[in-house]
Amino acid sequence: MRRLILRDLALAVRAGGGFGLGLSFFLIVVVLVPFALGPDTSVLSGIAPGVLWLGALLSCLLSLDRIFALDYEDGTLDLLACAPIPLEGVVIAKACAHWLTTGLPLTLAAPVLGVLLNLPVPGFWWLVVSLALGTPALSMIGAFGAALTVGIRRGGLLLSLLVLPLYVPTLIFGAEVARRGAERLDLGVPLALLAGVTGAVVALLPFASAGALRINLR
Amino acid sequence: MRRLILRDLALAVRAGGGFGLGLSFFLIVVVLVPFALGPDTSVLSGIAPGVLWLGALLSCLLSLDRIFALDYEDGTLDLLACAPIPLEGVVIAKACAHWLTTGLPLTLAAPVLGVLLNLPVPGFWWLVVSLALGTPALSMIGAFGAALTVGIRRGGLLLSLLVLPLYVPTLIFGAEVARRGAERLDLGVPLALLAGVTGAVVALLPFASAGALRINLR
Amino acid sequence: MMPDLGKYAGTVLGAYAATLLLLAVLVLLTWARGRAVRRRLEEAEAEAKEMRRG
Amino acid sequence: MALFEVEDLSCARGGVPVLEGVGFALAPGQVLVLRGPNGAGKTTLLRTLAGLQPPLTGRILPGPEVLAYGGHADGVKGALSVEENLTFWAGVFGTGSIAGALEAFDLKRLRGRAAQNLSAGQKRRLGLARMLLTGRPVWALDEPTVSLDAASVALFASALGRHLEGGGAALIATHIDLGFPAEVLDVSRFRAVAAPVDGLDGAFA
Amino acid sequence: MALFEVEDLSCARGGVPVLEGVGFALAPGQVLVLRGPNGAGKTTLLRTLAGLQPPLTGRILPGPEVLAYGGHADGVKGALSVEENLTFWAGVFGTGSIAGALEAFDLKRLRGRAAQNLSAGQKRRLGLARMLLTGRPVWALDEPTVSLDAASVALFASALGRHLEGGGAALIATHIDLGFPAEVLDVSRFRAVAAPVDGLDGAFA
Amino acid sequence: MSLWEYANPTRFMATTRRIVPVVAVLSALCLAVGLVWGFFFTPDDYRQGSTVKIIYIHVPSAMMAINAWAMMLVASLIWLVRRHHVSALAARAAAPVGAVMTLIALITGAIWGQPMWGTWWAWDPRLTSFLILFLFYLGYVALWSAIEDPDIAADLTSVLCIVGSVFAMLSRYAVNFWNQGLHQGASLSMDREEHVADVFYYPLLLAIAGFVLLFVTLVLVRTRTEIRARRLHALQMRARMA
Ligand code: HEM
Ligand SMILES: Nc1ncnc2c1ncn2[C@@H]1O[C@H](COP(=O)(O)OP(=O)(O)OP(=O)(O)O)[C@@H](O)[C@H]1O
Ligand SMILES: Nc1ncnc2c1ncn2[C@@H]1O[C@H](COP(=O)(O)OP(=O)(O)OP(=O)(O)O)[C@@H](O)[C@H]1O
Ligand SMILES: [Mg+2]
Ligand SMILES: [Mg+2]
Repeated sequence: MRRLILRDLALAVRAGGGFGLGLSFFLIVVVLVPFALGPDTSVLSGIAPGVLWLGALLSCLLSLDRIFALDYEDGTLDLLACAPIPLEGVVIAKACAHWLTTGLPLTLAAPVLGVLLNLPVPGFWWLVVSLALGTPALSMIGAFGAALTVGIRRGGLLLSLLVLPLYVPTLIFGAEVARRGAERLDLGVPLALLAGVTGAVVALLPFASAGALRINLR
Repeated sequence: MRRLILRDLALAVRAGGGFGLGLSFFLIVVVLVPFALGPDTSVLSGIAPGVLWLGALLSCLLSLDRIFALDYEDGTLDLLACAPIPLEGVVIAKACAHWLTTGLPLTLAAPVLGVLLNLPVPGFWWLVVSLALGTPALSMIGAFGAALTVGIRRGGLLLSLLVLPLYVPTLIFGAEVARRGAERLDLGVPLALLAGVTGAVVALLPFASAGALRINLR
Repeated sequence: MMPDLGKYAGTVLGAYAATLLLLAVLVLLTWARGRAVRRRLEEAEAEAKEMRRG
Repeated sequence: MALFEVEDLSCARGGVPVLEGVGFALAPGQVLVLRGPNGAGKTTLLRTLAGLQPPLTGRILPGPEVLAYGGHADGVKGALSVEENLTFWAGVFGTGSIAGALEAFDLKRLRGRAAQNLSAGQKRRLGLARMLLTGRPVWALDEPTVSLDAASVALFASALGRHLEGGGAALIATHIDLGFPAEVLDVSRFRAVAAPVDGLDGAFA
Repeated sequence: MALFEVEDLSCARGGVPVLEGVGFALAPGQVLVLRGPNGAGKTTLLRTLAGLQPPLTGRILPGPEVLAYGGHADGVKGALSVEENLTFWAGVFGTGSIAGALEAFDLKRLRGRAAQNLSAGQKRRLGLARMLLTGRPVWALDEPTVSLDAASVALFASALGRHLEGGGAALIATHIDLGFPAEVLDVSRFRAVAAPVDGLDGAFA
Repeated sequence: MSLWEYANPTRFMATTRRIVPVVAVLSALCLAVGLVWGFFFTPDDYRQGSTVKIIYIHVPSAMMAINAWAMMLVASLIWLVRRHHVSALAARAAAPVGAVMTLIALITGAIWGQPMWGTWWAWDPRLTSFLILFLFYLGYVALWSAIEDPDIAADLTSVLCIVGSVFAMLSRYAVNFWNQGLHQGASLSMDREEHVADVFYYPLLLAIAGFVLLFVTLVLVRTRTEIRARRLHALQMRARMA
């Protein structure tokens, strides 16, 4: 599993599909928002936490189809399924690699982009915390969606359609934490719920995803 | 060319990748926005035009990689390049088919989703007008990006990255028209600019796209 | 016959019309697909029988 | 009088010259078979002749517009039926009816079947039937008989025969025996000399 | 004593039974060549044996975990070097060094080359070298010699020979001659009778 | 005789051939009587005026929207555990019907909201969670139609249905939580304790029965179609192999 993560990281770095693209997409979405909504800073700073969360979620979404599809197309997934490691492990490793190449950079970059949107200062810390807690769930749910659609050619749009409704709880709690953080409100409950959702997702979805993969490899 | 458009429409309908998915994605993005920004209707109605424009742009973006990639993979693009129709015509037909399956349904669906975001009533009409004027440019620019990235495996993310900056002028003018329309302000200038951008894009980009295709087919 | 719907006539009638329209579309689509599939299946059965004989 | 003529052609693939000094002429009714080991450059040559990539040097007369190219991939849309696929191409090339093409490759029975439900050989037949709809005199085919069984190869041979009788010509790249006699051009003869990369300019040759 | 045994196996592809009643046993040192026309079900059988799809009926002894599967696709990552590709698989299967595999398929000179810059034959050699790293006794190979030239086929034959001498066995699906004698199993013998789909239940068989 | 025998396609077809007309007629009857009664012969509510008549379509469709998903969940579980093809196909058949029911509930609710709340749409937890349910329906239907192999499609959609159900519940709580802190006027929330008077109650019951029977009819007919389509697919595959 460690090997699989390392290999995926190496592939992401070499192929240039990893860090850079997701981050740039995040940057562009955040930059586009003022163009779409108008440059009024007071409006922007009010919605900044939500916009950053949405942007992170969308850039996460766009890289999901790479999780399994490339390995499926070149036959690696078949070979991994025959290898002496459980498919659940493969799923976890893949989701982990996806998080390291997408969720983690997004989390680290979010405060910088927060400046662009006039995010109130106390919000920075909680934005990072909420993203750090929430993005693993995004990667894991995404891996589940990718496992469901791995056999479908150009299934990217379908994948988004399946995954986005599943993102709702994470998004609500995550954005709530970030928003309350920015407004210095009490945020213990949503933080606990966010952590709970992430924990449950990471604990249970690998099994469903491995099942979906097995079905798709038939 | 008419044949090519008809064929692409037939393919979109049969393969189920056309109308439905783009529209659903649009719906989901619009639904996710309040989750991220909070349910306060007065805030939402203020940013509704911009959000709808962004949502339309993103759902357009997600279907771009289908414009040429499927035809490239199964060799049809090679054959079309040898056929007695100019490659510029192929590009226009493809962009046209993309608009018919994406831009047009989005334009028609936008007012319905406007209801969800409490878009002020006078905004409905101008939202539709601005989308009707702007989405052809989105499809054409998207076809250009798709032509640039057609040879790249899973080039979806790169494509988004290339295309998004090109979308900025259209987005600015389009969202401005929709916003001013919603607020009953004067909108002659942005409307003229939006039409100008679309006209210029539709007139000039087919040549650039055909050039990019020729290079990619080598 | 028509009850007096007061100032909400548009609302109520709109709701009923939309519902009946959607239900009608659903029933029609169900029926049409059922018919199409049944016809295609009959064709396929005939073809299969012919193949077995010939 | 040659229907199609190539003089001193060189072509490159991925930036590296692959073939040099290729020259031949095709008379009406002539078939030329291109041979050579894997990677010799047959596909590259055919794509250059079809106008899909520019030659490095040399001349192609009268030009790519007399050529009908059929590559490794068939350009068949799985979601469309056999008939719809052929009608589309007939429309693009402005040649009328598809009945002859259906007939020639025994696709009549399959005309309503979605192309994705065809077996590999049937799909290949569909790809070859497309050649008849181009109405062009010179066929340039890359491995046309791959995955065809003997009966289908015979169908192809007779379709090709009629095309030649009608004054056409053909250029066929293949590793396997086509089942009929034809002139052979060994592509490896024209292999580009891997010129030593001299100085910095050499890298941009 | 059989290393690997299959009894009365049937397997399906895309919901349709393809093979029925397949049975054979592999002793250590034995090679069994699967033959049969296109679409006979060789790939389906190998995938079933490798545990990638469940059999409809029948038993596979001792189970998929003694099998090393090498399919049509090589599972090679173009962006990684030859050495990195092999090291990854050696790690997954927990078998130590890759030196032997590099040696056996003459990949030493290519070890630092990115796999996407390999020719088709070299890439195939890389895929076969992976088999040595699985450390499993039974190799199940699908068309291993496709796109290999004569010298590489000989390399494969000798690697296979050493594997057999070490008490291994192999199951090879191929259309072409492997260049060494081996027992043949004609898969088309087991072709599932296209049971007429009788009544509605038949549709779900 | 075990209930599972009806999972045999032939038996299912034979039984439902007789049942479908009966259920169809019954549902038409209940719907007609319930809706006509409700529409023509009930008084206006003192607060809501004539808009109260919308209740006869709004509430039944809202109930069916949820019940259809529950039925799909049960059918998916049966398929995954016992591999009865009919139940997988029944789940597939129910999805579009459920989606339309959800849509009807949403549309009638929105139309109703305009005079009652002064807005077509508010991000009220109940409305929001219905919107999310609609999204789940869309995804489920899209996944079914994207996969060619029918067994694989049945397996994958069943997995999606189960995981989706869990997430749908989770979303419900999330949405409830999300809107809690907001000063939403009390008039906006639907008071569950508010009793419906008897005059409205009986026609409502009839309408509900009508919607249930309509759902059953449609699902049975669509399941029959799916079974036939499945046989058609099998015949075509055999023909392709032969
Ligand atoms: C799009 C908007 C709406 C949606 C999705 C929606 C959804 C629902 C749901 C799920 C139920 C529960 C049905 C059940 O299981 O008993 C319900 C009941 C009901 N709704 Fe709505 N509703 C909407 C708008 C409205 C509006 C605007 C009104 C009127 C002011 C309204 C009035 C009622 C009433 C009176 C009930 C019955 C309450 C009961 O008996 O428990 N709804 N609606
Ligand atoms: N995309 C590419 N980039 C760089 N080199 C390439 C590329 N594609 C092919 N080549 C190289 O160009 C040369 C010619 O390839 P070509 O496909 O023309 O050979 P071919 O004779 O058609 O072979 P085959 O018999 O396998 O079809 C080969 O040596 C190959 O390695
Ligand atoms: N995805 C699929 N869906 C339905 N049927 C399939 C699918 N893939 C293959 N088949 C059918 O299953 C049968 C067995 O295919 P299989 O790939 O096992 O044949 P094979 O013996 O390996 O052929 P080849 O020599 O071409 O490799 C064929 O008749 C084929 O048409
Ligand atoms: Mg070639
Ligand atoms: Mg095979």
